[in-house]
Amino acid sequence: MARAFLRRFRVSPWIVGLALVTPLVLMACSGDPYPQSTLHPTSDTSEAIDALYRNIFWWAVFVFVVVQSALVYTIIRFRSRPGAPEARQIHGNTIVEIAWTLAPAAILVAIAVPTIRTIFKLKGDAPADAVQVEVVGHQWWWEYRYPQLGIVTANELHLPQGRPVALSISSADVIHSFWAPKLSGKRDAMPGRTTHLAFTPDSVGTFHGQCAEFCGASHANMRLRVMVEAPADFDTWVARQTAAPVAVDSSDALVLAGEAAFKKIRDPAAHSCIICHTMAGVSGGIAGPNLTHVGSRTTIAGGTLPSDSAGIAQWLRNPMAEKPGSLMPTIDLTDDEIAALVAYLQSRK
Amino acid sequence: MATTAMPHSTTAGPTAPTGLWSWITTTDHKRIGVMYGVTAFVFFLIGGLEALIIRLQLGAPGNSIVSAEHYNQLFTMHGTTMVFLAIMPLSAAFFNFVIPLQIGARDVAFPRLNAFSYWVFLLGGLFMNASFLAGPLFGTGTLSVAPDAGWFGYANLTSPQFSPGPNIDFWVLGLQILGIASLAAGFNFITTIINLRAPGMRLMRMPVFTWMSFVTQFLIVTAFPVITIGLVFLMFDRVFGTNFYRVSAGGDVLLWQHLFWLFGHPEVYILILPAMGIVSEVLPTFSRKPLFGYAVVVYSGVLIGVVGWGVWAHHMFATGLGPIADSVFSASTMLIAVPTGVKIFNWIATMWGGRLEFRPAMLFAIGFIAQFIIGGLSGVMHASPPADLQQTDTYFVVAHFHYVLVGGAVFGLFAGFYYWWPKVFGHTLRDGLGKLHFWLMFVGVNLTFFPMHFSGLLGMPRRIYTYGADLGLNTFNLLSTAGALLTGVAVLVFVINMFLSRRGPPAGPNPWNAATLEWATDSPPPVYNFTVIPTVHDLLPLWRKGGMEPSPLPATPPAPIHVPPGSVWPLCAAIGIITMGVGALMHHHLVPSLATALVGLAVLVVSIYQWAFEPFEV
Amino acid sequence: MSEHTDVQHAGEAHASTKTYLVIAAILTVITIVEVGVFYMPAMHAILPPTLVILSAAKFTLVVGFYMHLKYDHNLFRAVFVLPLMIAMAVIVGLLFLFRVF
Amino acid sequence: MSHAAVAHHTSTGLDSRKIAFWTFIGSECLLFGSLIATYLVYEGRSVSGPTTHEILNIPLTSISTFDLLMSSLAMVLALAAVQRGDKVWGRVWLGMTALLGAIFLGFQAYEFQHFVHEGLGFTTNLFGSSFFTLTGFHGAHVFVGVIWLLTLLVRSLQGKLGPEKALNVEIAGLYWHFVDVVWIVIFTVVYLIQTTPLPTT
Repeated sequence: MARAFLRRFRVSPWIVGLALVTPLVLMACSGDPYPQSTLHPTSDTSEAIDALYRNIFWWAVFVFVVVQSALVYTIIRFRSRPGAPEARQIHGNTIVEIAWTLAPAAILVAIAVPTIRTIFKLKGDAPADAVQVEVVGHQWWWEYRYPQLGIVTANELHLPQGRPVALSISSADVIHSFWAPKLSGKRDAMPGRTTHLAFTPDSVGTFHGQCAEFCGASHANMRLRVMVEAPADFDTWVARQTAAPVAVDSSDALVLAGEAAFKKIRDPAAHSCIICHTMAGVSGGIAGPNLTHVGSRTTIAGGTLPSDSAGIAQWLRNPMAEKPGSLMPTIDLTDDEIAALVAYLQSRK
Repeated sequence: MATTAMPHSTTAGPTAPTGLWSWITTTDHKRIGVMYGVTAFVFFLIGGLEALIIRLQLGAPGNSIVSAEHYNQLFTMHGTTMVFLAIMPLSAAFFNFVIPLQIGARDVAFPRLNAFSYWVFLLGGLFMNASFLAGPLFGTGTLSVAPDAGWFGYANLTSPQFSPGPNIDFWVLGLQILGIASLAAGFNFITTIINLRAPGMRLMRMPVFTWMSFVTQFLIVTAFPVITIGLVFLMFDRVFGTNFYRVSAGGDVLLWQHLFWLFGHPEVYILILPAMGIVSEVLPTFSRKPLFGYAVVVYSGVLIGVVGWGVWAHHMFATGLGPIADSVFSASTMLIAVPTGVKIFNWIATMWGGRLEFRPAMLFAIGFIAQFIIGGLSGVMHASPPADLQQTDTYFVVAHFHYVLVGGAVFGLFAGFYYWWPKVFGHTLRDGLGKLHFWLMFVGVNLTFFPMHFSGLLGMPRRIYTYGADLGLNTFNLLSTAGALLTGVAVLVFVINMFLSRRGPPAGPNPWNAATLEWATDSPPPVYNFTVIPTVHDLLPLWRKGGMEPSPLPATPPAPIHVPPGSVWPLCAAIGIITMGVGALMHHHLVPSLATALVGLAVLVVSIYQWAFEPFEV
Repeated sequence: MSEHTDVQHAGEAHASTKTYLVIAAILTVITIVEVGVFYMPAMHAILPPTLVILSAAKFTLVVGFYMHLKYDHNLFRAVFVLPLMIAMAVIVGLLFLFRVF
Repeated sequence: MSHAAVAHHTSTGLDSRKIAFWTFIGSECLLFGSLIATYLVYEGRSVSGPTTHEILNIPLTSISTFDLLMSSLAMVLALAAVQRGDKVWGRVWLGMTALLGAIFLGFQAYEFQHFVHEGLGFTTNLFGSSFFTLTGFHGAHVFVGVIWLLTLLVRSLQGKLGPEKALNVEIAGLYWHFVDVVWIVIFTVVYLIQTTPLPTT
C-alpha cells in the first residue's frame, strides 16, 4: 500500500537523497580516475578546505534528510483521500516559528565558526623560506617565473614536496583563475593586481588544473600541470633548467634545419618563432610561452596536447584548430619543415 | 495632465475592442500581462534551445557540435536570455495580470507607463537576439556577433581591446534598454500596490504574492540603477575610449565586479521572490487551509530583500578580498539563509493538517520546495569562502543556481501558469497532461542538474566548450545531457497542453475555490475587473464565514465605469529608445550613428510630449 | 510603511514664503562657510568630516523644507530614505573594500 | 482632471504621481550614489595627466553652486505662486528658475571647455573619465530640468497651469530640488574634499 503511494506521489526525494550520499562516499576513496578532483587533497591548504567542506557537507545532509522527509511525510499523510478529515484552519504558531528560526541559525553558527577560523588560517601569507613562484595568466596559457632560481617556464609547474610554496598571481591580459584543485582552492589572476596562494604539497605526483574564470575563446584549453617531486628530483630539474642550453647537435641535419626554421620561416619573416618565443641564447620574444626547455615538458599547447612528435606536429600544423582564437598564426608549414622543427624542439631538453 | 474636457468613454460594460490596433495601443493590464507572458515564454523556449545545444556539445569530451566561439555565444545568450528575457518578464506577466486583481483595483496606477514597459522589453529582447543574425551587417558571418563574454561579462574581457567586435555592444545596449523597461515597471507597481488597494485592504491583509512582488519591485528600483552605471562605464569605454576598466590607466577590473554583483544579488532575489509568492498562494488553496504564519512569511520576504543588499561579494571570494571582507560577506550570506529556511518551514506547515489535492499547480509548488531545499543547501555550502575557493566557477555552482532558478523560479512560474490559467483564459489546462509535464520535468531537471554537483566537485570549471577525456567527467556530463533532452520534452508537453486545452469547458470565476480577490470576478475578468470595488475585511476574503461585502459582486456595474482609452505613444517612445540603441550600436561609423541616435531621440521626445499632453483619464 | 485610514489632506501645511527665504539664507551661509573652511590650512586635517557634516546639513534642509518632506505624508519619507540609506551604504562599502582592504 | 484631488479612490489619499516620483528620486539616489562611489574609489589612482589640485577652480564653482541654490529658492516660490493661482509671479519665478538653471549649465560648459583646453579630456586619464561622467550625468539632469520648466512656463502662458495643476509644478519642483541636492553632494565630494591621492594597491 505504502509503496504504491510512494511511487504515485513523489518518491524521488528519497532516491535523490541516496544519490547524494553514496557516490560521494565511493569517490572519496577511489584511485586517480579523477585527477582534477577537489575531494582528494594533497596539500595542507586543500586538506584544510576539504575538512571544512566535509563538516558543512554532513550538516547539509542532516538538514536535507530532516526537511525533505518532513515534506514527504506531510504530503503522504495529509493527501485528500475519501473520508480524510477537513483541513484544520491553523493560522500560525509562534513557538514553532521561533524554534525553526533558531535551529537553522544555530546550525549556521556551527558552520560559521570553523569557516572563519579556516579563512584566517588560509590567508595566503607563506613563511619566508617558501619557494616563490610568480604565476602570470596569458590568453590561454600559464607562465611561471621562479625569481629565486631565475627560471621561466610555462604550463607545467614543478614544486618540491614538503616545502611551503608562495604563489603570487597576476595576469597579462584578462582575468583568469589559477586552480589546481588537489593543491589548493582557486585564486583569480587579475591584470593590475597581485593575489596570493600559499600551500605545502605533501605528496609526490602530477596534479591537473585549469583556468577557472572565463577568459575568452580558448578558456577551456588553458590547462596546467603541477609536478610535485621529491626535493632531490626538484633540485635536478632546477639544475637542468638553469644549465646553459645544450648546444645543437651539429651532426643531426634535421635538428640543424629545425633550428634554422625556428629562426626564420620564409620571407617575410614576420611569423618566425623567434618573434614571439624566448629560446635562451637564441631569441627573447615574450608574446608566447618560453621554450628554452620545452623538450623536457610532458605537454604543450596549454596542457592540451602530449609533447611527443605527433602532438607537436599536430599543434604546428594548425594552432587555431587546437586552440580557437589562438594568437599563434597558422602558417602552412611543409611536412619536412614540421619534422625539422619537431626534432629541434624535442632536442631542447 | 489632460486639460481639455474629454468625453469620458464610460459605457455600462464596455466590450474590449478587438483587432491588432487595439493590442498595439492597449493600456489594459490584463492584455499587457498576456503579451508579457507570450513574449517571455517564446524567449524561454529560445533560451531552452540554447541550453540543449550547450548540453549536446558537452555530452562527450572533445565534441565539435559547435565551435568554441559559437559555444561562448550560446552560453552567454542562454544566461542573459533566461535571466532578463524569460524569468523576469514571466514574473512581470503575473505582476501585470494578477496584482491589480488581487488588490481589488481596476488597473495599474499608470496604464500607459505599463504599456511602455512591455514595448521597451519586447524591442530590447529582439535587439539582443538580433545579434545572432546581424553578422553580415558587420562584415562577418551569421552566428558570429552575439554577446560572448558570459551573462555577467567581467571587465576587461569586455573591453574594446579584448572584445573588439560588436558582440558586447549588443549586450551592453540590450541590457540598458531592458533596464529601462524594468525600472518603469518598478515605479508603476510600487505606486499601484501602495495606492490602489481596495478599501479595508490594509498592508497586512494583502495576498503574499502581492507582498513578494512589492519587495521585488523595491529591489528592481534600487538595484537596476547600479548596473546601469556599470554598463554606462563599459559603454563609454567601448564607444569613447574612456579609462574606467583600463588597467594601464589605473582603472580597476574589480570595480565592474562590485557594481555588477551589487545589482547581481538583488537580481537573483528579483528572480526568486515572485515564485515564492506564487507558491505561497498555491499551497493554501490546494491544502484547503490558510498559509501558515502569514506575517512571518511576509517579514522574511522583506528581510531577504533588505539583507540581499549586503551579500554581493560572495560572488568574489576567489578574488582575494582579504580575510575580513570574506568573513563579513560569509556571515551575511549565512544570515540570509535563515529567513529562506523559515519560509520553507512555513510552507511545509501550511500543508500540515490540510487536505492536499495534487493538481498540477500543487505538484509544481511541492516540486519548488523540494528542489529549492537542495539549491539552498548547496548555496550554504559555498557561503563559506574556503569551500567556495574549490566550488566557485565550477559546475557545482552551476548545479546550485539551476536548482534555485529552474527547480525554484521556473517550477514556481509553472505553478502560477496552471493556477491562474483559468482566470486568464476562462478554461483550465488539462490535468493529465499537467501531471505528465510535472513528472517529466521533475525527473528531467534532477537528471540534468544533480550530476553537475559531482562534475563540479571533480574539477569541471564553468563555461568550457569541451573538457579533457581523462578527467573522469564523461558519465556525469552524459547524464546531464540526457536530462536536458528530457526537460525539453517536458516543456513540449506543456506547449501541447496549452493548445489542446483551448476548447476546454468554461472554468467559472473560482475553479480552485481559492480565497483571494482575483477569484471574486469572472474568468476572464471584464475590462474593468470588478463591477463594484469590493470592501475587504480580512486576509482571505473569499473564505470569510460571513461571505464578502457586497457579496457576491453584482453581474453588471450599477454605475457606468470609465475605462481609459488606448494610446500609441508608449510604443512610439519605445521605438525612439530602440532607434537610439541601434544608433549607438554603429558607433564605429560616426555620421550614421549620430544621425540614427538623434532621430531616435527626436521620436522619443515627441512621443513623451504627446503622451504627456494626451487627454487620458485614469 | 505605516498604516492609516483614508486621510484626505485638506491642504498641506504650507511653509510660508518667509521660511523659504530663511532657508535660502542659511544655505548660502553654509556654502560660504564650506568654501571658507576649504581655504583655511588650519582646518586641513579635519576638512573631510566638517565638509561632510556641512553638506549633510544643506542636504537635509533642502529635502526637508524645499521638497516638503517634513510636512508631507511619511510614506514619501520611507520611499526616499530607504534607497538613500542603501546608496550611502554602497558608497561606504565600496570605499572600505577598495581603500581599506 | 477637473480638480486637484484625485477623482477616484486611492488607499492613501495621496496622488499616485507624487508617490511614483518620490520612488523615482529614491532610485536616482542609487544612480548618483554609484557614480559618486566610483569617483571616490578612483580618486588619486590616475596614472598620468592633471590632478584635482591642478585643475579644479573652487571660486568659479562656488558661484555656480550658489546659483543653483537660488534656483531652488525660485522654484519653491514658483510653486507657491501657482498654488495661490498668482499667474504673473508664477511665470516670473518659473522663468527665473529656468534661467538660473541655464546659467549653471553655462558655467559647466565653460568649465568643461576650460578643462579640455588645460589638457584634461574625457579620455585623458581616470580622473577625467570619472569626473566628466559624474558631472556630465548631473548636467544632463539639469538640462532636462530646464526643458521641463520651460514647458511648464509655456503651459502657463497658454493659461493651462491653474492652481488645480499645481501638482505638476510640485513634481517638477521635486525633480529640481533633487538635482540641486545631488550637486550639493558633488560640490563637496569632488571639489572640496580633494583627498591626497593614496598609493594604488
